[in-house]
Amino acid sequence: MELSFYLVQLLNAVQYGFLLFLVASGLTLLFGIMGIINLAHGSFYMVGAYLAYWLTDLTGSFWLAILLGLPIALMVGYLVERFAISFLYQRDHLYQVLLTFALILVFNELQQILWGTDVHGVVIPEILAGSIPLTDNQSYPIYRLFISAACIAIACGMYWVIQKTRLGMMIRAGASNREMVQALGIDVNRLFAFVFSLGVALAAFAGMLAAPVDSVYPGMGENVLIISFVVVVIGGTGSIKGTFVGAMLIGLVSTFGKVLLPEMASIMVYALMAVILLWRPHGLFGRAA
Amino acid sequence: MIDSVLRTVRLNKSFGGLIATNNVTLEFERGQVHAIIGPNGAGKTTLINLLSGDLLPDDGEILFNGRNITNLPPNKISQLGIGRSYQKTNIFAEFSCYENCWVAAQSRLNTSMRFFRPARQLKAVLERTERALELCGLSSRRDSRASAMSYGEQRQLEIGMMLATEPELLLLDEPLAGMGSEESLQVIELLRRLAADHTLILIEHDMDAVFSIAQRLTVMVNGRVLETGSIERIRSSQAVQEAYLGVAEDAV
Amino acid sequence: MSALIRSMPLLAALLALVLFPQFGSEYYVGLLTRIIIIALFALSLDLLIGYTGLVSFGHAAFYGIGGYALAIAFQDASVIPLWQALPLSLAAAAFAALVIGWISIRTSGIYFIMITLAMAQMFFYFFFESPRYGGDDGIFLFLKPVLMVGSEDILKLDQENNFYYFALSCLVSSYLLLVMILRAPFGKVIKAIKANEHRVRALGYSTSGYKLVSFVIAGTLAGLAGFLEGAHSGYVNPSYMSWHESGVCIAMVILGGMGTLYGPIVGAFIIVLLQNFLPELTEHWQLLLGGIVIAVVLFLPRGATSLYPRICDLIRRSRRGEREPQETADD
Amino acid sequence: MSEKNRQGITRRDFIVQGTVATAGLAAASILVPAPFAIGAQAKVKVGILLPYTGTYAKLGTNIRNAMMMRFAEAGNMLGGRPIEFVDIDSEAKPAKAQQLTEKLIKRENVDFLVGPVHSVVGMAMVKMARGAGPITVIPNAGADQLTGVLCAPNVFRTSFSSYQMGYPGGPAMIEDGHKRVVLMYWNYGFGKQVAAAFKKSFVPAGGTIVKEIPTPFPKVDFQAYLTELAALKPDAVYTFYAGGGAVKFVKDFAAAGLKDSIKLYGAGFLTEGLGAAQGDAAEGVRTILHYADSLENPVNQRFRTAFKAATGSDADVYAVQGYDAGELILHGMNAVKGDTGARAEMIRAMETAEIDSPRGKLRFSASHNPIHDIYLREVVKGENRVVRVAAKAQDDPATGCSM
Repeated sequence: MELSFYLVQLLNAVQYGFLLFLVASGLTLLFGIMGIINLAHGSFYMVGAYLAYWLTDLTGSFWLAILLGLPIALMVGYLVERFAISFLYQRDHLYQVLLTFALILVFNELQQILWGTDVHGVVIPEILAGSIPLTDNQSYPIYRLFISAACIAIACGMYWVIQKTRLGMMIRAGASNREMVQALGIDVNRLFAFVFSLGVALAAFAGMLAAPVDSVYPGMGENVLIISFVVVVIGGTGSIKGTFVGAMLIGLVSTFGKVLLPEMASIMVYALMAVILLWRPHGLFGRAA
Repeated sequence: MIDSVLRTVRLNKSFGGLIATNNVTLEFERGQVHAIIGPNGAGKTTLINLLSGDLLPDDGEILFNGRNITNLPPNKISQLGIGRSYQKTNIFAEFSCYENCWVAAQSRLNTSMRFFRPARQLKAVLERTERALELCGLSSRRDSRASAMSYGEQRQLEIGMMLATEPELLLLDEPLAGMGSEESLQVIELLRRLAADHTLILIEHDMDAVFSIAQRLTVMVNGRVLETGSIERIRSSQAVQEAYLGVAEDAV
Repeated sequence: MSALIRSMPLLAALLALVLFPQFGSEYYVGLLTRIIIIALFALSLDLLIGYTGLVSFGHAAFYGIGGYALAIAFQDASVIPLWQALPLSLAAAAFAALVIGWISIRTSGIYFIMITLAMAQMFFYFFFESPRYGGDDGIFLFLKPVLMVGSEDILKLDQENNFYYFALSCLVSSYLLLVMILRAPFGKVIKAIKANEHRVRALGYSTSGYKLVSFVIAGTLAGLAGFLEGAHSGYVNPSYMSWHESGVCIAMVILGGMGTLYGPIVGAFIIVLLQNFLPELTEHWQLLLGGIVIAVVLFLPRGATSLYPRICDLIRRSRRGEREPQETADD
Repeated sequence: MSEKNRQGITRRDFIVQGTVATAGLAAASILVPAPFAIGAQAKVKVGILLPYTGTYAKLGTNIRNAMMMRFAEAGNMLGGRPIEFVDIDSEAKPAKAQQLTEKLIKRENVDFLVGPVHSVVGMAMVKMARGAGPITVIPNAGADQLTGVLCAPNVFRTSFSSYQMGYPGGPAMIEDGHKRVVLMYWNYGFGKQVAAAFKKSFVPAGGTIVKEIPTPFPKVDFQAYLTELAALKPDAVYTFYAGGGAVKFVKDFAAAGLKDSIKLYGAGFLTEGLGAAQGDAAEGVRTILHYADSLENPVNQRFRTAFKAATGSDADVYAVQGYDAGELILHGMNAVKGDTGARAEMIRAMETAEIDSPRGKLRFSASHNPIHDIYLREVVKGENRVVRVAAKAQDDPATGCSM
């Protein structure tokens, strides 16, 4: 294969990495910073995709669908936090695993009740519908570039919020020491409810953006769930930089794994994670607890 | 030349930008009670954590009976004969008082990977457990659940667990913290008894207690050793007077 | 004496299980056999999460390996000798647990959860994508293991009732084995590790060794369960080791009550029976199942079996018409 | 719910009817074996094991609804006896297949067993049912083994074998003028069998397989593989993908700009029932299947109208297979006038049945696999239109079947 082939594959890898980061960004907020294991993250991704499909169908505009869908996702997140997650902050991770595992079942059924079992597609909005020629017979959809751009924007935005703003400071402080923050007069309950909703909204946003390139189908969330955990763990919890690097690494390993070692492709990402955790038990950028 | 059981050489540890121990070089004499005093944040607990292996020093050396133990994990250090108690009560809350000591005593077996003999049959462990219970004065509370015991008793149990490992050197991090005067007296009495055949390194804020049992003192301030030596020497030290003791006595 | 009284419900339950095939139809004996196998699987996980404090999210790997070892070795055999097949399955599961455990116990907390998950996923995909071991089609076994004495198969596992008793005896012996282990010094140490690992290290224990041994024991018992399931259903496939399976196993342990040996067994009964009968109530039965699990997590974190002492207590109090002293020094 | 229909055969109703009976039975049969009634008026029990949750939910629903519709057309009587349904959600989970089959066979003592969609579930199911079990009709699962190694007198299939999905593709592509072809498929049992069957006809006919690219099932990120495909520059690509994966593949293929230089072919599931989700991306894609919505025969037109009226949704190949499963059972029961005891006679009637299916003429092979025409179809304006008959009366070699 010639060089251009590998360059295109590199582009694919980076693009896949961006997509992974988009999905994992909400998870890193919940899992990495708040310390909550949320197995239902994939379900929220699915909720986003279905919202995009449903609202685009209803309003006729993908952009309007995102605009309307995000508040709905925030609301879903808020309700889940208030009525379930908020009881578990002080408990062992085990209970979070189990509760969010049960949430997957609940969301899967709700999705079927609300939207049935068909496979749906969302049409790419007109202005992003074109593509750019890459090689003599392959071209690259503009919409994928748009996803990458959105992903960079979210990465920068999150980094800025967490590292530079008062809200970010409260989140980081609240995660490491609840009592302390409470003593400073911050309402931790409201803070955590807000952050959780934000995490859910990010997952849903990822689902919405992915809907036009992916298809919208029952159980779609579970395809991204485990891999986004791998991304966050490789990067090291609590580090947005780590999540970003983790996403890129997985993008590279998985893409080139498919090309160079096709029969090992699925195993490779997990092997990578095991090796990284053996080398650094808290991930690439994680700190010891 | 003193007979030192433990020696530290230029021990350094910092957390981020904060220097917790700064070039600490100390010698602890065999058979003596050596107290480390100093204001909060002076680096006393960090020093104990370094000695017990709970923390690894950035650089410097720790020698126990002439052996370099600087980078050993806590379990190895414990096995060599250094026991420690914690400032915050650190016991197995759901275990009975007896079981707490017994787990500690069992750690001295060559192997505890025994699966099929009921634990209570191991005689040596049993004896060690009893001795520890008796020493720390909790024989009568042996079947109580640890979490149901009074704070003072839990502190005693903390010491009892350490004793059950039959250490040669005891590291005690504020054994009297939070105790009533009655309980304090009991523990001081216990420490005095232990001093007969152990070396004790003790962090304590209660100056009366310190002066009543310690033979040697080290004063730490801001991670540094300000002064070290006999009680008389510390009492007469100008630097200590200024930096620490005067203030402490005013406060009492 | 009080120990005897306390174990009365257990003995009664065992008696009921022993007598069941005399009354139950073949279908229900088969169903109960499956529950017993799953209960053994959950029981093995409880050693990790309930006693050692290791939240493994990849326990299904060993369950699957136990089944696959049997299926791979004997898929074309004309006879499956139990004395070869069973040790092989156990050894395979134990070896896998040793390797996975050795890697995983260096981490802790959420990292441990995720790395065990990752390791199980590797096994899942290995079997899923390997053409040699049937891929996602899995492997069929057309024979049951036999235990020959002379020319006579003394187990006759092809009869449902016999398999039932075989599985039940495996469960009971595993249960007794764990009782013994937990009473032994080793058991005390792992319980202490769960309570406060740091303190255990300070007392001079090399805790990773204990955790590893516990991991291997749990993995081996899960392998036994996998062996039984493979032999019982005559079929193994990669979904045995999917992360769903691990998740359901955790659900059983907690639903029943972790940190007790009977809890996971009760949990297995609850989950399998719910999975079996809820679909007859409604098409959207998973909504109900999810709701039940959520309710237990929120309101009954110590599991269904934690209700029993509470109920006993209530009955006793109402009978005596007096209040019990608050502080009781039970274990 | 979308599956409401006017003849009142909603899933809810089956469930309720089924439940009253089964709940009572459950209570009684824990200790006492279920009583088995015989007589003309005793109900015929039809056990259904199909997925109603998860990825295959739509398939299961359509199969069941179409079969119910066929029974309803016959007055809900089989050989003069009323029908009782026992309907179980298979969840398409292989691990549960055996347990659920056991429930239908041993606890419910069903006379007929219909299912499943998923091949692996099918193997576990057939393994239990073959021989002494109930008469079994498979309305979808395509694994070759089901009417191959696992074939049995009491097991029938109204759908297809993987072989029939792959084999006719080879000559069809050669005839279209494509000789250098890449094979892409989901790397699991069914996908592999389809690919193998394709090769079996394509290579001897003078075609060249440039490369085989198996992709991990059920993953849907195809980008890296499409780049590889582009670099290989074949005439065409033959694929096997279904459901969400098929939608994603067709869209990604189009988005990568490959439609102009590489012709996309596949087993029928690539475009079947997915028109709305795939949109323009599917235009011009050619597939091989034993059915097409636009087939011009009166049975098909009547069937499609009736199905739409009954369920509110459009019929697809799965519905056809379910409809024919109903027809086959009806045929067998009518032949013995409802006497399920006349098993050999009923089986003989079923294996010699010639059904006027919406797909065209349908017969059965000695291994009880369908023999039917295979069509080459092309997506035109969102509809799968028949280009020509790719294989007349396509049979299956039934490898390993001895009956």
